[in-house]
This record gives sequence, C-alpha cells and structure tokens, in this order.
Amino acid sequence: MAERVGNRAVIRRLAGWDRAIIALLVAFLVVAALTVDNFATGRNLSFLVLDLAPILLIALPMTLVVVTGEIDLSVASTLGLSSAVMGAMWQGGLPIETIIPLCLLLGLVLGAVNGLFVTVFGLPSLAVTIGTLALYRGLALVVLGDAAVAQFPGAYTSLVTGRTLGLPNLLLPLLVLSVVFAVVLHATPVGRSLFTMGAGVDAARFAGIRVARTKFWLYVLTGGVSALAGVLWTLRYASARADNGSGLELAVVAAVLLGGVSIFGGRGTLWGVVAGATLLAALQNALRLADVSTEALTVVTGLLLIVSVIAPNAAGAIRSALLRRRGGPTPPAAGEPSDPPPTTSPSVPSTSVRSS
Amino acid sequence: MSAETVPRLAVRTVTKSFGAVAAVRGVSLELRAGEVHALVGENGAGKSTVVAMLAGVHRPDSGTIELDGRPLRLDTPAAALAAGIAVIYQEPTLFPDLTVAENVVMGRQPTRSFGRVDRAAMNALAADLFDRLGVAIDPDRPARGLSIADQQIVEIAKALSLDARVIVMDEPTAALSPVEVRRLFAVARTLRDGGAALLFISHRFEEITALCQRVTVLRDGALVSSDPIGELTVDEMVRRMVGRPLSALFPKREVPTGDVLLSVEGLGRRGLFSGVSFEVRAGEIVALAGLVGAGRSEVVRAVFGVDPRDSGVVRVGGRELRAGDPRAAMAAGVALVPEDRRQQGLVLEASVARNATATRWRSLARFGLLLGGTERRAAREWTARLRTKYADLDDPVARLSGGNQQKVVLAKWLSTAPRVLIVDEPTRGIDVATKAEVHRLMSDLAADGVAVLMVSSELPEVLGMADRVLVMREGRLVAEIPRDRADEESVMRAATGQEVAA
Amino acid sequence: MTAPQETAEPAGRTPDKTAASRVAVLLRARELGIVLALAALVVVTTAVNPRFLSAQSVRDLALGAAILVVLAVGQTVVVITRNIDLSVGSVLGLSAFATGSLLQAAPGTPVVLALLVGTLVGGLCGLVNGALVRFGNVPALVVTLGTLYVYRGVCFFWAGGQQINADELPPAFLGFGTATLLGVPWLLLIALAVVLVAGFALRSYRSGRELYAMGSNPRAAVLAGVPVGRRLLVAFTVSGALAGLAGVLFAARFGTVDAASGTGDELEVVAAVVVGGVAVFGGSGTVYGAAVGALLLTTIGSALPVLAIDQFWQGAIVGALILAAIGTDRAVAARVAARLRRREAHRG
Amino acid sequence: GGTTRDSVEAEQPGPAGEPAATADPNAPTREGLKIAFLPKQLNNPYSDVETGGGEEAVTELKGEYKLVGPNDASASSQVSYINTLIQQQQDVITIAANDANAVCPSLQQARDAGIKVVSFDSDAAPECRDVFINQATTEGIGQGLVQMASTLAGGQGEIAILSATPNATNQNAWIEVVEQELQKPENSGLQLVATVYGNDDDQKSFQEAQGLLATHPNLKVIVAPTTVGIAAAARYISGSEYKGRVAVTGLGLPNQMREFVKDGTVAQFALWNPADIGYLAGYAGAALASGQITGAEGETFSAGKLGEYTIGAGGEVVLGPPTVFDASNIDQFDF
Ligand SMILES: Nc1ncnc2c1ncn2[C@@H]1O[C@H](COP(=O)(O)OP(=O)(O)OP(=O)(O)O)[C@@H](O)[C@H]1O
Ligand SMILES: Nc1ncnc2c1ncn2[C@@H]1O[C@H](COP(=O)(O)OP(=O)(O)OP(=O)(O)O)[C@@H](O)[C@H]1O
Ligand SMILES: [Mg+2]
Ligand SMILES: [Mg+2]
Repeated sequence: MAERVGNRAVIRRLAGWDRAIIALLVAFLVVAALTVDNFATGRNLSFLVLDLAPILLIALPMTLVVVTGEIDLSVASTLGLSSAVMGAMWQGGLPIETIIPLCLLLGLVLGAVNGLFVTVFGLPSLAVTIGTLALYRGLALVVLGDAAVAQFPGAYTSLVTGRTLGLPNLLLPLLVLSVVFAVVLHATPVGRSLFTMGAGVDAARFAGIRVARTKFWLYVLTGGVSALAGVLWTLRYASARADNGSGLELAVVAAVLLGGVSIFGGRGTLWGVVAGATLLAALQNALRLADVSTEALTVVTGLLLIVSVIAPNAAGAIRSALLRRRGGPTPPAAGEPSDPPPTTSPSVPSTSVRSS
Repeated sequence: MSAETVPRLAVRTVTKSFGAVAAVRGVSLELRAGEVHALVGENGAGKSTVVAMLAGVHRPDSGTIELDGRPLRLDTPAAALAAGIAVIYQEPTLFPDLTVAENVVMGRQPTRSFGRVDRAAMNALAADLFDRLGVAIDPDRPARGLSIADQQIVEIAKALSLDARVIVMDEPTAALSPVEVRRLFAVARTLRDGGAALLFISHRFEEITALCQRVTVLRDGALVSSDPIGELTVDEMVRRMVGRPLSALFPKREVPTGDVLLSVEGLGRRGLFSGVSFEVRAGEIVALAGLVGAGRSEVVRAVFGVDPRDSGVVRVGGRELRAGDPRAAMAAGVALVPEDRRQQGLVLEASVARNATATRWRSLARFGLLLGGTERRAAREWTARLRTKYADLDDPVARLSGGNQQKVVLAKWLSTAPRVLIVDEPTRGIDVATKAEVHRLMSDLAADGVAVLMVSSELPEVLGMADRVLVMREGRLVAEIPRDRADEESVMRAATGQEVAA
Repeated sequence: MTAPQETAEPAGRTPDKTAASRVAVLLRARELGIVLALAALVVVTTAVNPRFLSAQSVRDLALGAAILVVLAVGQTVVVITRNIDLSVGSVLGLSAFATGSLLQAAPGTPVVLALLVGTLVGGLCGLVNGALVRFGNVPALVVTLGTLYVYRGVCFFWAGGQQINADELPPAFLGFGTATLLGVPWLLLIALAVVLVAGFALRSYRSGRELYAMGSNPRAAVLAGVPVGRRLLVAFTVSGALAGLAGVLFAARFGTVDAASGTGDELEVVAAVVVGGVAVFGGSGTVYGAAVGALLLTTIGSALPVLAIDQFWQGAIVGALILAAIGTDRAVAARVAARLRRREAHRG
Repeated sequence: GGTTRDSVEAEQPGPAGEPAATADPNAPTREGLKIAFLPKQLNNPYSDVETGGGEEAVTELKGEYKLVGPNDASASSQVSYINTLIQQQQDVITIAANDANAVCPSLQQARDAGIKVVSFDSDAAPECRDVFINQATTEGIGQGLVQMASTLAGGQGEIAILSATPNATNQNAWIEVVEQELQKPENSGLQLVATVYGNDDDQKSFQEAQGLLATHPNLKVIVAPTTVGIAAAARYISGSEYKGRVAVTGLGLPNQMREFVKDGTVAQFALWNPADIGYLAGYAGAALASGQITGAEGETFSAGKLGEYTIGAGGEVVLGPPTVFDASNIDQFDF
C-alpha cells in the first residue's frame, strides 16, 4: 500500500505541468546566466522586468478569467484605449494625478461592458471580446488618431523605468500583486468557487455559487488591470499612442496557457502562469542578447505554446499507463478523446437536448 | 433451424470496471432471433454498461461478444452499427441544431445522384417511422427543445431506421406515456416477429411481463439468473435483484411530526410544471413520486432556486425565499442533493476534499483564508461519518465508485446542517448496501426534526420511506397519498393517470 | 389521458409545421439581416457619393472582398465543428510568399499551377493543425495560436527580409490579379466558386452534415458512428488549403509579397464568420452567411473612406457591428427556444 | 495644482546645447568599432538598401557591423532592441526612429553608457541623439515634390498626397513645405484636395489610393512622398481605368518603380540614394566614436567616397539634393 501511495505521489508530480514549467524557467535562467553575456546584470534585469511587466500584469486577472472557463481577448485594446485617453487628457492640460485615476476608472468600465455581454446577455466570451478588441482599439484611434503625445513628467516616467538599490522599481509591485492574486485564487473561498465554476457550471450553481455575478466582476477587474498596464506602458515609453500594445493579447494568452492553465477552465495555478510569462520574456531577452533573429523568437514562442498543451496530455497518458500496469484506477474521463471535445470556447455548452 | 441452436448475439462472461467501480463482473447473455430478452437490475446494477459494450462505447476488460456464433470486435459505435446492432441509449443523444429527420438518419442519409443527400426522402422516411410510432413530430423541425418524451421517440425512430438484426433498448419507456408505450410495444413485436433479436431494459415489471420472453437479472454487476419469463414471478425477480426481502431495506422510524418547515404554494414554470402546492413538516419524510419526466426534478430545482420560477411562493419556516437564489435558500437552511450526481452534484475532476466542503468554504475560512488543513479536517470528518471509501482525500472524486460519489454529495450537503433536506433520486446508481445506509441516514435526520422531501422513481423506496406520497404527472401534482393508503397500485395509477382513462 | 392525447395528435401536427416554418424563417432572417445591413450601407454610401457604384470601384470592392471571403469559407468549415483556426493569417502569408518565390524563380509557371501550389502549401499547414488537434487531443484554439507564431516565423526565415516586388512577378500573373471574364474579375469568380462548392458540400453531402453533427453534439456524433477524427483532419486541411488559395490571390492582387503578408487577418476572418451568423459553438451557420459577413466587413472598409468618414472610426464601427451581430444571433435563438417551449406547454 | 503638461514644459530642458566634450578633428579613426544599425523595421526594401550602405561604410572602417530590428514598425519593439544593444556595449547605435519620443529614454540610457547615437532617415528627439543624417533639406524635398506635381498636372488641377503615418516626423515636415509652396502665386493653379495616410503598409496604401480616386474624380496627380505609398499607388493606377489620366509621383525606389515608369504610369519621381544615407550614418558614427566630432554645429568629418560633410544647426547633416528619375535615366540605377 505504502509503495502504492509513493507511486501515486510520483505520478502526481509527473502530472503537474505548472511545476514542470517552473523547473524549466529555473533551468533556463541558470543556463542563460552562464552562457549568454550580459544576461545576468542588474541593468538587464530591469530591462527584463520592463518587458515582462505588461504581460505579467494582465496575465494575472486573465488567469482567473480562463480558470472560470472564459477568455478576454480585448485586454490589449483596453491598454491601448487607456493609453490614448491618457495622452488626450495630458494634451488637454489635465494634471497627471487626475488622469491616472480616470484611466483606471475607464478600464473598469470597459471591463464591465465585456462582463455585461458575457454574463447578462450570455454571449460566448470569445466572440464578445473579439468584438470589443476591435471596438476599443478603434475608439483609441478615434480619441488620438495616429498622433503621439509625449513629454510626460520625468518624475513619473523615471518612477516606472527607474531602479532603487539596483532593483527595478516595478519588480516589487509585480511580486506583491502576483502573491495577492495567488492567495486569492488558491487560498480563498472566491478562488475555490472560480475553479468550481470552471470545472462544472452546473455543480457550481447547485452549490450556491453566483456564477454570473462572479464572472462579471472578474471582467471588471481585468479591464482595470489592463488600463493600469496601459498607464505604465505610456509612462515607460513616455509616449501615448493609439496603437500601444497592439497584439499583446496573444502574448498574454500564450503566457497563461504556457503556465499550464486549461483553456477549458477548472485547472491551472497562478505561479505556473507567473513562471510561464517570465519564461517567455526571459527567453526573448536572452535570445536577443545572443543575436538570435526575430524569426527564431516567433517560432520558439509558438512551439513552446504547442508543447505546453500537448505535454500534460502526454503526462496524463503516461500516468494512466503507469496506473494500468499497477492495476490501479484509471484517471477521470477528462482525458478521453471526445470529452472535453476540442472547442473554440473554454466553456463547452451543455450538449443535452434541453429546452430553455 | 440454426436460429434455435446458435444465438443471434451472445455475451460471454464480460467484465468491465471503471476505476474502483466494478460495473459488470462476468456477465453472460444470449439474445435469440425472434425473442425479446429483458435485462433487469437495480440502479447501478450494470445494465447500461452491458449496453455500452454491445454498442462499442466501452470495450470489455475481459470476455467476448459473438454474433451468429462468430466472435465480434466492437471497438467503436460505428463497428456496432456496421454489425447491425442498434442501440437506444438511456440518455437521449441528439444534435440540437439539426432537424429531427437528420437526427434519425445521420450518417446514413438517403442519397440521390452524385451522392447528394435526398432531403425529401429523408423527411418521408422519418415521417413514416413517426407514423409507425403514432406520434406527430415534424421531421423538418430542429431537435432543440424537444420534450424528454419526444427525444426518446426520436431515439427509438433512429434505432428502427437501421432495421437492425439486434436492437438494444435501455429504458426506452422511462419517459413515455402509456399510449406511446403501447405503440412502441406493437412496433417491437413486429420487429421480433420479423426475426430481430431485442434486448429490453426497464424498471417496470408490468412492461417486462407484457413484452419479454426471457429475463436476465443482474445484481451489483454480476449475473444472478436467466430464465424464461414464465418461470419467474415478479416477487422472485425483485428478490433476486435486491438479494434480500424488501422489508429489510427500509429502516423507517415513526417520529412525531413538528410544525411546517417547507411550504410551497402555486409553484409554476412555463412548459414544465404549474400549480404545485405542498407542505413538509419537521420530522416528516415526504416522497415526490411519478414517472421520469413528470417534472419532479424541475419542481425541486425551482424550490431550491437553481431554476427560475414563473409563479408561486416558497416559504421556509414561515419566511419567504427569494426566487432563483440558491444561496438565499442555503442561508435559510435548505439543502438539495441533486438528481444528476456527475453533472450537478460533483466536480468530477476536483478532489474529494474540495467536493465535500464545496458548500462551506465561507464558514471554514479564517480571516477569509482557506488553508488546506481546515478543509481537509472538515472533509475527513464528514466522509468518515458516512463511511465513504477513498484512497486519498486529494484523489479526483471521479475515481470513487458511484455509491461513494453519492456519499460525497450527501456529505457536502449534510455538513451544512440543513433544516429542510431535499433529495432527488438519492439512491440512483448506488449499490444495495449504501442504499440502506442512505435510507437509515434519512430516517435519523427526520428523527432529529429535519423536514425531508424525497424525489424518487423507485417505488419500493417511496413506499418504504415516505410518511406521505405526493404524485406528479406531466407537471401537475395529481395525488397526495398518506402512508397507510400508499401501495404500488395506488401510486402507479396516479402516476400514469390510468384512473382518468378508466 | 388517453382520449385527449389521441385527439390532440392531429391538431398537434399543425402548430408543429407553422412553428417549424417560423423557426426556419427566423433562422434565415439572421443571414437576411446581414444582407439588409449590407444593402443599406451600399445605398447610403452611393447616395453620398454616386461614384461608389462606378464599375471601377465595384470591381475594387469585389477584388478586395474575394480574399476575405475565401478565408471566411475555410474558417466556417472549422467553426461548425466546434473548433477554430487562428493560423490562417500566417498560412496566407506563407503560401503567398511560396507562390511569389516560385513565380520569381520560374516566371513561366502557368497561373493555374501557381494556384495549385499555394493551395497545397496551405493544405499541408492545415493538415498539421488538424493532426495536432486530433492526436494531441488538445484545444484547437491553443494549437492554432501556436502554429500562428510558428508558420509566421518560418515565413520570416524563408523570406529573410526579402520582398518580392511587382516587377519580379510575371505580368501574366499580375494580370490575373485584375483580369476579368465577361467583366467579372477572376478573383471574384474563384471566391464565388469556393463559396458555392463549400456551401453545396456542407448542405448536400453526408460528410458535410457530419461536420455539423460534430459541432452540435460531439458525444452523439461518436455514438452515431461519425468518423470524428477523420472529419476533423479534413476540416482543418480544407481551412488551411483555402487560406493557401487566398495567399495566391493576395499575391496576384497586391503584386508585392513579403513575409508579413496577412498578419492579423485571423481575427478579421473570425469576425466575418461570427458576423455571418455562424455559431462559435459550432453546429449551425452557413458559408453563405460567412461570405456575406466578409463582404460586409470589406465594404465597410472601402465605404468609410469614400464616405469621407474619418478612417479612424473604421475599427470602432467594425467592433460595434460584431457585437450587434452576435447579439441579434443570440436574441433570435432565445426567441426560437421560448416559442418552442410554449408550444410544448400547449401540447402537454 | 498637480503636474500638468504646461508645468512640465516649463521645466523641460531645451534641445541639447553644446555637448561638454570637445572635438579633436585630427584624432585617428578607431578600428574595430561596434556599429549597430536599427532601422524602422526589417524586411522593408528601403531600409534594406539604407542599411546595406551602412554595412559598406562599416567594412571600409574595419568595424563590426550589426543589423537588428523588429518585424513590425513599432516603437516599443525598437526600445527592446536599443536595450539589447546597450547590454552588448556597442560603440554606436544608428537608428531610424519609429516614434521620436518613445525611443528617447532608452537612447538617453545608451548615451549615458557612453554609446554614440546617430539617427538617420527619421529623427529621434534632438536631445537623445548626437547627430541626425537628413536625406535632404526639408525645403528641397517639399519644393521638388511640388515642381514635379505641377509639371505633371500641366500647371493646374487637383492633387492629393498619400503619406506614410501622420506622426512620421519627416513626412509631416515635407507636407508642411508643400502646403507653403502651394500658397505661392506660380502654383495657384494647383489645389491640394486631400492628404491620406497609408501607414507605409502596402495594402493600406493601395486601398487609400482607391479611396482617393473614388472620392475625387477630377484628381490629376497623386503625390506619395514614401516609397511604399508611391509603389502601391502606381500599381493601383496601372491596373485601373485611371491609367494615363491620373499621374503618380513622389519619392520611390527605382527598382520598385521601373515597371511603372516603363509602362507609362509614372513619368518622373525623385529620391536620394538610400544607400548613401546608411553609408554617411556609418561614417558619422565612427567619427563620433573616434572623438573627431561631438555633434556640434560647424564640425566637419570625411565620409569616404561621399567626401567632406559639415554638421548643420541642431546636429543635422544633410546628404544632398535628391535625384529625379525618369524613363531616360532609370536604368542607370539599381537600388
Ligand atoms: N463512465 C463511468 N465511469 C465510472 N463509473 C461508471 C461509469 N459508467 C457507469 N459507472 C458505474 O458503473 C455502475 C453501473 O452503471 P450502469 O449505468 O451500468 O448501471 P445501470 O444498471 O444502467 O443503472 P440504471 O438502472 O440507473 O441505468 C454504476 O455504479 C455507475 O456509477
Ligand atoms: N422538456 C424537457 N426537455 C429537456 N429535458 C427535460 C425536459 N423535461 C425533463 N427533462 C429532463 O429529463 C429528466 C427527467 O425529467 P424530470 O427531471 O423533469 O422529471 P423527473 O420526474 O424529475 O424525472 P426523474 O425521474 O429523472 O427525476 C430530467 O433530467 C429533466 O431535466
Ligand atoms: Mg442504465
Ligand atoms: Mg428528476
């Protein structure tokens, strides 16, 4: 029996893709530090953190969204719109101390719009957020056109780009936020309910969890954080533009999936995502330093993503193989071909033929 | 003729287990041409699993299946269809977006020149089948929104359209009204006389005696007996299914009933049920009986607030409940153990601990934080109380046997210390021993002054446990029968509405 | 019980019919809605600037739409199976560059062969997607997001910064980009052919219907003996092949090909499909709807400059339109469901 | 109160005054200099020709040539590359800025790290670079464009401008001059009916050209001061019914335009030799890194085959007047 249990532990470790990705990250950092010149320097760290910041920041709430079985593709456009509005208001002579809160507020509103469509009207989040992706980016162009607003106060820009005691200023806030999100997701009733509704909406509703309400507020949160990312982006480049951060949504989704979160919801860990995002950023940074071409960067990103989804299944296959040899229980149906079916949407609708 | 000697379809000592659950253990069956063969057994006895193996959905762990004496590999449903085995599944499996006709002939559509699908022929074919079954369903309408009964009809039409040599029916009548059942039987007999071999599964003995020539009894996945129908009385059948005299099963206790805890007035939901009113008192066990599809689950779901309601009021201990708000119901002390364990009761991929505490995270949290320890302790306490068997609290609950899964659901709800406990099909798909435990548990709760409302399709359970039996038919509450006057006949009459016809 | 049931039967048939036909109307009305929107847009634009309907500008419109239409058809085939293909933009770029370099190397290559090569390249990419989804048993969204990066990267590697200019392409091929048959541009004819063939196959062939079945209820599809795995491969291969074809059309139309061609098209295509009334959850929708959706998006694209509307509004309008489209889609579905449920009530 | 734009501008330092360091014209040109080129984006034929010239210069100078850049013309990805170059301790960064201000902070960091910064083609904010290599004087180009347009339009008629992105510094400067020129009496016949932006994206420019002709039936000339725009416009016209009625001119690459000059769509267009820009930038970078110049007005340095150059106001070095190409001379050029 004891042998059995030990074996099970081994198997569980095999299954945890998030752990694998963390190990991968550590390994990569070590190798890069040893082999790539100028990688392990304070200045490079701050560059790394600056490139990582927007992706990781948005990936935090996005993880929660994906865990509930939904998705939000409009984050990058929200970033762009808040950046554009920031620029317009700065141009208009408003004080930055007023602008930033207003931008965050705007983000909350934009998120609420997504939430409204997804929860109240019950539309598929993929379609909705593709729509708002176009809408918000469009509005950004309406607000600022193709103009670029600059001359943001040095005090603020250097706050974002600067370093204290050799450490980039953004590092600490990012760490704190990550920890907060991790605690919320993994150690609070809310976090538990997120997993539950992602793994089984029915079961969640029967357990008295307010699915729609929770999802709505998640979208609001995502919007707010995306707007914050927009503000940071603007200050970092000291330049507000409508096209800021375009295409970032795919990078964020990539980071989340790479972190081992199931696109169908219900499975994933936050530290896995943090590791995933960091791995992507570090990889790009190191490969650039090693004069690897942009083309290679793109390919590597794609391959990593594909591996990240196939690996857990492979692990699952190995797991069940091991267990079968041990004559033990086979894993839950989750891994069987048509269950869950490959789908465009994290949330597979009930396939039963029921009215209403 | 060889049909006499060689069975059309033979199942030889097949075994199938799902994780810990040994669903089928060394079962053998022989289906002969021109014969309807009944397969009976309690919920969870393994009937549908046998069916699944004949249908190529599950592969037997061991044992063989022979067609006309030749061994047959059924790796996929396609293979089974190719072999001429048609299956009516217990749960309807339709394509909501496609028309009814397409659902009937999917993959085998009649074609015109250049292999084009011939819609006219397709609709005609379906219409013809529906006429044979004597129902009016427009072949050209989408399947979405069909009532559970019509869904079942379409499933039957699907099987007929194959004009297969072996036809397997897993509780085809569960959702049908007597009229439709009579028509189905007529069709089944013509098929039988046409030389097809039929396997028929049902929980209704009158149907079995009316239609079948042989009956095979399963208990806990194992074969009990297989005899000609004439040599077996219904009581004997039941005894073999259950393995002991019924009476021993239901540890009903007489308890003085207190004041009204749950009162429902004029509850209604468009298209599903209407004008449902009843009361449940402290210490009382009230059964909600009726045929599958009568709307019992809909009613209790509406009471608990998971489903919306169009009309009516629900009071708990005199205070009115907000409609469509399960959390309010929970706060008022209501608990609902839902009908569908795998969909509604559990998150199969989540751990035992998570599932067992799913209703109590808020109360378990300290300073808003849920640290593994408290959760595991709470889970361990309650799973122990219900004598749940599992290897590890962190195992996904899907690895547990059906019965133990049901215990986890019960633990999840009993741990909220409800004043009103609603259980929907509490013993569906769980083994005999557990069933007894569940019943004992319900009696104990009633004794402690809990008001229990039990939805059940199992008459013995209803008769054995209930102080009062409420009977529903087609979304209406048609009868209220006190314990002393409640017997199989009175309840079935009310449920099937025969006294109306008479 | 018996008697009322019996008598109800014949009566039952009539509400059935009418309800069904009403359903049919409503469902068709969804595509009709887009057609009307398109018509309205054209009318308004023409009213403001009559030259919008001049032969030249209509031709430009058609040429522009052709490419997106072809992409949308491919995407539809995948989406009705409850999957998605995000890699089409990259596949388009790859195939465009492949054909470009082929023609550059061998200017003598007949146009037909070029079309075939491009389609083949795309088909291969699609097959890879399909294989990953089927055998890796992983969500299409993730796989095709990954191959979106991979294919694009491969394309960049291959191009290595080189751009193929009009003067390096054989005039015959460039001519094909604008040439017409009886006044109708070839590109448009090809797009129309694709739509009609795909629409016909999806409606009138078993394999087509099985794609809908897979999207409508995957489990039931397996039970009905549908060869789900094979159909999946086919669907993705078709989508890839059409993206490849679109790549060739792109090269012919724009004459200049570099590694970045078609970047970001995927979301526009998905938008076109969604606007065209194809359900993201699969099982319903037609290539005709998707084609009209594509046409509508392109028309907006070229109408707004003509209307002298600030070009920056275009994105916003497209976005609002998508939301409106899926919103109506949902509303229609809900109304149908409600009507049917009420009918059940009357019958019961 | 709070920090507003005005309060910030009040304390903003003006463009870099005279650099502290003093130039030593006779200092020897250092060898093995690490000179990196960061164009607006890779895979763009124009930048490829430019950086090609740069590579030539760096090899002549026995330096280490490096070419990096994003595949999309976005400022943010350019910044990442600047950071990388800082880490790699290059001696010179030669950049064509996608956004004058967005790249500024990182360029500052580069200069703090002792790296010389040369901007070419499209300037970065003056306070963040040492020297700007200007392809031609803004006036020169603006007047050139108007002259070509007026000859093609026969002195009068509607003309339109198809530009790159509205925040491309150089484009806007030229367009400004064009508008001033059109005020002059001798150009009173020409009226500028529209200015549209193709974002240096082939497809977009193509559609904008379509839009122009749909909106302005009597259009006589499309002036596209961008190589992408002029090629797209020419290609559209040559394939449309407008061929022969509407003229296209502006700034283009001979290799891209040859076909259209041959088929008569384009009578004449202009451009400096982009290779020379890269070449000059390379030499300027080397001169900076060797301490021969500091970027102050009036300093001079030699640029190999191009000869002596003098730094003008605001650290600008002007390459020289553009060449006008037409059917007669186009075959003598290959870039
Ligand atoms: N896919 C599965 N995974 C795990 N256990 C399963 C699965 N399917 C069935 N079981 C278990 O196998 C046992 C037999 O199930 P089965 O459905 O065959 O019973 P049944 O006789 O059909 O019951 P009913 O009369 O309710 O239909 C049950 O305990 C059930 O929980
Ligand atoms: N009109 C309908 N359309 C689709 N599904 C239905 C419909 N009516 C009932 N069902 C489903 O069929 C199953 C049985 O019907 P229902 O639960 O309403 O009656 P019941 O008496 O509770 O049956 P059971 O004996 O299963 O509890 C339930 O899961 C219910 O959700
Ligand atoms: Mg069963
Ligand atoms: Mg029920």
